[in-house]
Amino acid sequence: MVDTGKLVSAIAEHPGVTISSEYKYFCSDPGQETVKKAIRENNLTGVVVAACSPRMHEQTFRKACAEAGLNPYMLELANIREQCSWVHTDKLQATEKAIEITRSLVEKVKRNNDLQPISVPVTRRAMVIGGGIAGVQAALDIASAGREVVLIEREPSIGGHMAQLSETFPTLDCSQCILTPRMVEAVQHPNITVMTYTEVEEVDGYIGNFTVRVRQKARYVDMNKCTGCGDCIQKCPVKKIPSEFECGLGNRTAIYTPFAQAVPNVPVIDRDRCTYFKNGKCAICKKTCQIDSIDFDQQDKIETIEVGAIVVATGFQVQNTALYGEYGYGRYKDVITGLHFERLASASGPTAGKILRPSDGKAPETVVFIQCAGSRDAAKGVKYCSKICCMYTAKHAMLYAHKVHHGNSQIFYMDIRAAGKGYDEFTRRAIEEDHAGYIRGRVSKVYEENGKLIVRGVDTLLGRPVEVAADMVVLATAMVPQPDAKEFAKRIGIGYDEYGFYNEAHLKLRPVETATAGIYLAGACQSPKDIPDSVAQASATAAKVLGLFSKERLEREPVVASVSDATCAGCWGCVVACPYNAIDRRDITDRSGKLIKRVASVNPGLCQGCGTCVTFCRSNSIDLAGFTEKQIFAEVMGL
Amino acid sequence: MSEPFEPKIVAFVCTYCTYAGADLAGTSRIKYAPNVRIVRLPCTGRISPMFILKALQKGADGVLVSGCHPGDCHFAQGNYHARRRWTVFRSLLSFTGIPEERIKFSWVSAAEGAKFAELINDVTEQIRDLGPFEQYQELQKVIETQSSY
Amino acid sequence: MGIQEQYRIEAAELLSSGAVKLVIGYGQGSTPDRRRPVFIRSAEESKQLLLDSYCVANLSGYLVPEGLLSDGKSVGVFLKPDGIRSVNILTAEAQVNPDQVVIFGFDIENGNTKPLSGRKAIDFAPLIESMKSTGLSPELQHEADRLEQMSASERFEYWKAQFAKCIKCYACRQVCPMCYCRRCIVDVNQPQWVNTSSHTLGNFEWNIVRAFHLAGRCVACGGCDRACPVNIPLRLINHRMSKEALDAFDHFAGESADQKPVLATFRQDDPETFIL
Amino acid sequence: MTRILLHDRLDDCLAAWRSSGFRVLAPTRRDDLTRFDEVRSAAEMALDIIMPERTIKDHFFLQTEPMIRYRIKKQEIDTEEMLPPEQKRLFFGVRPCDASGLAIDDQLFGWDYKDAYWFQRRENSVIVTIACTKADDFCMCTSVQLSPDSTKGSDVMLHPLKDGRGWQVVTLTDRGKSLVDGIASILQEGTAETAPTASVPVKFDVDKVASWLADPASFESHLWKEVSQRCIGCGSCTFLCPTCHCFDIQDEGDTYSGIRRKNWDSCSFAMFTMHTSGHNPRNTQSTRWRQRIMHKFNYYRGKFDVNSCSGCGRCTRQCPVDMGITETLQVISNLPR
Repeated sequence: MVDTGKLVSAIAEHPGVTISSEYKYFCSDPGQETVKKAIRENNLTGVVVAACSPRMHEQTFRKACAEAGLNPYMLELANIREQCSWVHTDKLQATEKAIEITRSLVEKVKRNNDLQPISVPVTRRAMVIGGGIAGVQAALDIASAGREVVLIEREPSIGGHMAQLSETFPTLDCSQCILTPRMVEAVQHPNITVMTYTEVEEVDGYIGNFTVRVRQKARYVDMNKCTGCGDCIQKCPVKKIPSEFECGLGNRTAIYTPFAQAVPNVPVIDRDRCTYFKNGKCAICKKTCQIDSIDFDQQDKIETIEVGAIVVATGFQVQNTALYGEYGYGRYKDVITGLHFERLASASGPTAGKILRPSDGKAPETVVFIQCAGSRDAAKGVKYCSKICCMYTAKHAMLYAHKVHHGNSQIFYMDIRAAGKGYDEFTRRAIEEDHAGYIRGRVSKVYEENGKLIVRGVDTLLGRPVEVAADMVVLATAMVPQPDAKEFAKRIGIGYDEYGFYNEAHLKLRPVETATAGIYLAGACQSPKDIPDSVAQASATAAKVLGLFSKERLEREPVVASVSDATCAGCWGCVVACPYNAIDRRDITDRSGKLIKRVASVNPGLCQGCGTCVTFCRSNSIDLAGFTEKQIFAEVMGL
Repeated sequence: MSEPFEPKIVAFVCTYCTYAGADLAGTSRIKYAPNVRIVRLPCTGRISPMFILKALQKGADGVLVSGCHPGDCHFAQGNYHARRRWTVFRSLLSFTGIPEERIKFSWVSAAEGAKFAELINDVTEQIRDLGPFEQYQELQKVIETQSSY
Repeated sequence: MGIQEQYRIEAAELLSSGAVKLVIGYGQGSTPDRRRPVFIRSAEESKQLLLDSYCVANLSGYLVPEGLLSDGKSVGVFLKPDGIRSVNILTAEAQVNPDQVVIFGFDIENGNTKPLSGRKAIDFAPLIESMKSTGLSPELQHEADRLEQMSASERFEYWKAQFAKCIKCYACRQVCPMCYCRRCIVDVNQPQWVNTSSHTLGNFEWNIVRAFHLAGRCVACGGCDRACPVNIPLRLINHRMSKEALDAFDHFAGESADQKPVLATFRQDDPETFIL
Repeated sequence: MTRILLHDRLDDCLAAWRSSGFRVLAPTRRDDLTRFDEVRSAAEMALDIIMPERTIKDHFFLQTEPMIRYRIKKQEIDTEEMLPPEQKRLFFGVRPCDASGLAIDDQLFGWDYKDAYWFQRRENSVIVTIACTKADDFCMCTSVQLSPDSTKGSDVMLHPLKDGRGWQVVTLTDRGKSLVDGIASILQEGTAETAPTASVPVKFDVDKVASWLADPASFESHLWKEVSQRCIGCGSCTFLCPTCHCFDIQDEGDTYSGIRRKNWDSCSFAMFTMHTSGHNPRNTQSTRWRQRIMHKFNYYRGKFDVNSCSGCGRCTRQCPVDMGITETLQVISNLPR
């Protein structure tokens, strides 16, 4: 549809054009040779190939330019095929359009600059933040491929939520049985440094070159000496502290390990509860310890660690059930959350795996499970589905049936979402083999009457109200971000959604990367996930990290922004606008070190080249290589 | 008989979505009006209001700005920033009498080749109906006169 | 004691104690009803300070020149609520350190001046919050409504006539506290985005760019409008931009010192009524 | 015996002048601005104002003047010179200060070469001035050795009559004489008492100012900083000045063609003296203000023996921060000897 002869002669007449010629397939080897020859023979300073889309052959011709000694970025492609000859029917108009497009790109290419790929060194050591199953998996995968990993966990032990679980769906294998070997493997791995009871304070730098400041909180127990004998824990006189790990269903001492299989198996002293720290007396633990590993003078330790990549695997928390006044949580001891139920069902739990009521220690005859307690409820601030509750509620009903044989379980649900390998079969089993009663509908109220918990709801399938007199009510509470998720995201420089779940760079195509190059996501910090999903994502993340670590230097397209120091007004609008936190403030000082001004400064390691900052800048002090203001102006003026 | 008016339209598009959508229209051989000239940018976030003004100065009868759908930006946020700027800039142009109908904004994804073709046809027809943007082009002519105001 | 006398005394005290190095206020102008900016550096000079209903200029722009605040010393400044909002924006945009700005707040109501209590911009937060709903003066509102009701082509002719008058003296820019850029986009010549010639086309471009750069930042002090030697009703355009920022993004310029720039932020659910 | 033009015959004059090929411009109030613009009837004129906000300089030294049209070809550039149209113009109701401004700028534009744009327009224009009977606080013609009825730069001077019926007509140049002769039948012969001219107090001693400025020590005086403290660096004083004449040359166009233009520029702008290197010899507003005063009352005077100021007072009248030349010159004038 394009009269190429006419195009060639029109372009030949364009100001500044040295040679204008035609070839059937420029992208073929002989075609590329023609381009290279033209560059060499005419000492060309720019090339416009009027052919197909740059999305197709930009790299081909850039390579050809480079081989002919021309900077590869001195090339533009005029798209006269996909966007012209293939889509128009009038030859005259199509030709005119082709001429205009080509001219305008000749004007652009005249203003192109020699660009060099950006190359940054890569510190081939990763930091994994969060020692739950996702963090442990990512750390093991990276370490097993031969790279160093620093695994940071803020609790005294790694393990995360998975360590609290009884059995796992859909196989009903014991959670700790499959988790603890991995925890041990991590702590013993020669390439992994596990730092527990440690928090990340600050992240500086950019992909390949992060500096992370961490605070290792004082444990008051010498990690190097302690053998984990547990004598101190036995002797500690402060025994009635509700255990966090047991969700308050059991107690712990002031010097404690969160759970028996803790890794590392070194206790910490709860400074706020310890009698010695309160009044300087007691110190029984110190006296008990035969190897003198108790050190009351220990201080927090600040360390800075250089890493090239960061995996964020900070997990989730269970929604604050106080939001559910109508279900009586907090008022009735026997209204508990799913996580409580896990502890009751766990062989290592406070009841040694027996399902007993917290109020009187009796086995409940009837248990009501309420699904979507919080999830899919905009009024409670959680519009999303927590994804795991349908499955674990079915599991709970099964475990209950297995442990209390005559027990009756009733499950209020909105939908049963059991998509996953073996998941639907699992819920069917709960119904068909373990006789879980599923009632489709919401519960409006739970109240106590004659020693029973009356669960009043509605069965929407039958269209009638239902009342169940239960001995125990289990709420499948929503999975929500960690309480400090947003604050933490700001500290390390990644984005988060309205809830506080961390944003991936692209929901579909870059699901494990964040918008900040070099920081990756694994597990439920990104969105509610079950164990298989968390582990899969952790391994995917490890693959990304290992990809980054495959070379000593990272090379990137030089399409990045830069700031004109002389004209920058220092309003920091660009800093706010940048989706990648790639813009920093930089001091300009005179020879004596006196501050002259502060200007914005783009970190080419972080900049992804979107150009949002350029458009924001009122004084026109930022520009984007490859799409500079001059180039685009010329392109428009050349149309 | 006079020639039918062929509007001149300049489009500023992002390379990841709309430009790719236009390529898809091409590879699918969907035919559309030849009146639009595309300027390719990395992201809608890079599209400055100045571009629109310069296109008008160059004699465009209409301008089209297009990028990825909200949530689909390759650069995560560029189109959200762009949308705010467009909202403000569009109302500014409208207030100064530059008709809203001449400055079009759209979301076209890399998969929407057909939408792209349809969009170009619709925009071309709408601008054709509006006729040449003589009011603005007149300003360009006045530049050349030597008389004082 | 009137507010003028009260502020003279306070200015003198702050200057003699060294709490501020300078007080920027209003003094007698070249005719009885003119007030001009004055720069008071000693207690004795504070007698020159006047405060009455002629004191309408927004003096916050004088805080910005390079070097004024770089010694860390404080400066006193007479400000109406619009000026206090400017200080908030200048703070948000890192152009001033609010700790160095001591505010002599006042407002004019029915031709009378009244003091506003507070010293730092943050003290006036409730007042500024309450201004969010205040609009244009009746006359300007009438003119704005008239313009909105015009057809696009009538509006174009209106602004063409107005912009044709523009001589590109940049008084609008220079008087504006928000126009602190060391180099304005109109002075960028590689490339020349805005035609510097003051023909109507170049004037259109300049005035559009100016208004765009003030979107969500203009505090409606009216300085540009008063400064314009050829009487272009710039306030109308600025107001249109402010209205857009408020209606579409709930952004009231200068509401607080930690406000983010309206065009550097977004919400995923920002309104979009016009995108095809 | 003198000749008198009655107000109610002004329309007849206009018709006569227009039919003899003149484009007649007079003070108007249009689009909320007073300025010289083409008029077709006396009713369109705003003759009751002290002076229009804008000067007649605008019509001789255009705020943006096309000079050359160029077309860029493959190898060469075609150019075509653009000159003002040959159009006879009559400016009616000019104030003596504005007319004087033209005469002052004639010196500059005719100095080392004749500026074609200026002089072609000057030669095609007749200036009919009306002596001032009112002045405001900003008028200062008498301070710069001019007066409310100075004839400098005018071709015809009209003195308002005391009874307010019209003007006494005085021709000053051949051009003015031929203009008046063309409307002889419309004029009355007779005598009538003219209204007293406005009283404009002398505000400073311009000779004293000039000698202070000429003293090299004054260049570094602390005074400059003090008087310019509130200057915001806009160009309104220069652009409203009947004598300011600085310009910039700009090429404007697209890839293929464009126009080289002469645009007003202002010594108040920070960009005015900005070097490509980024260095700016006048990098503060006080140095720019000093330049403006020095230029008008020292350099220009030294070169052409006339102040580059005709005392219209617009620089102060329209200054956004109530500054202006008058105040600075008063400060200088009041310095102890």
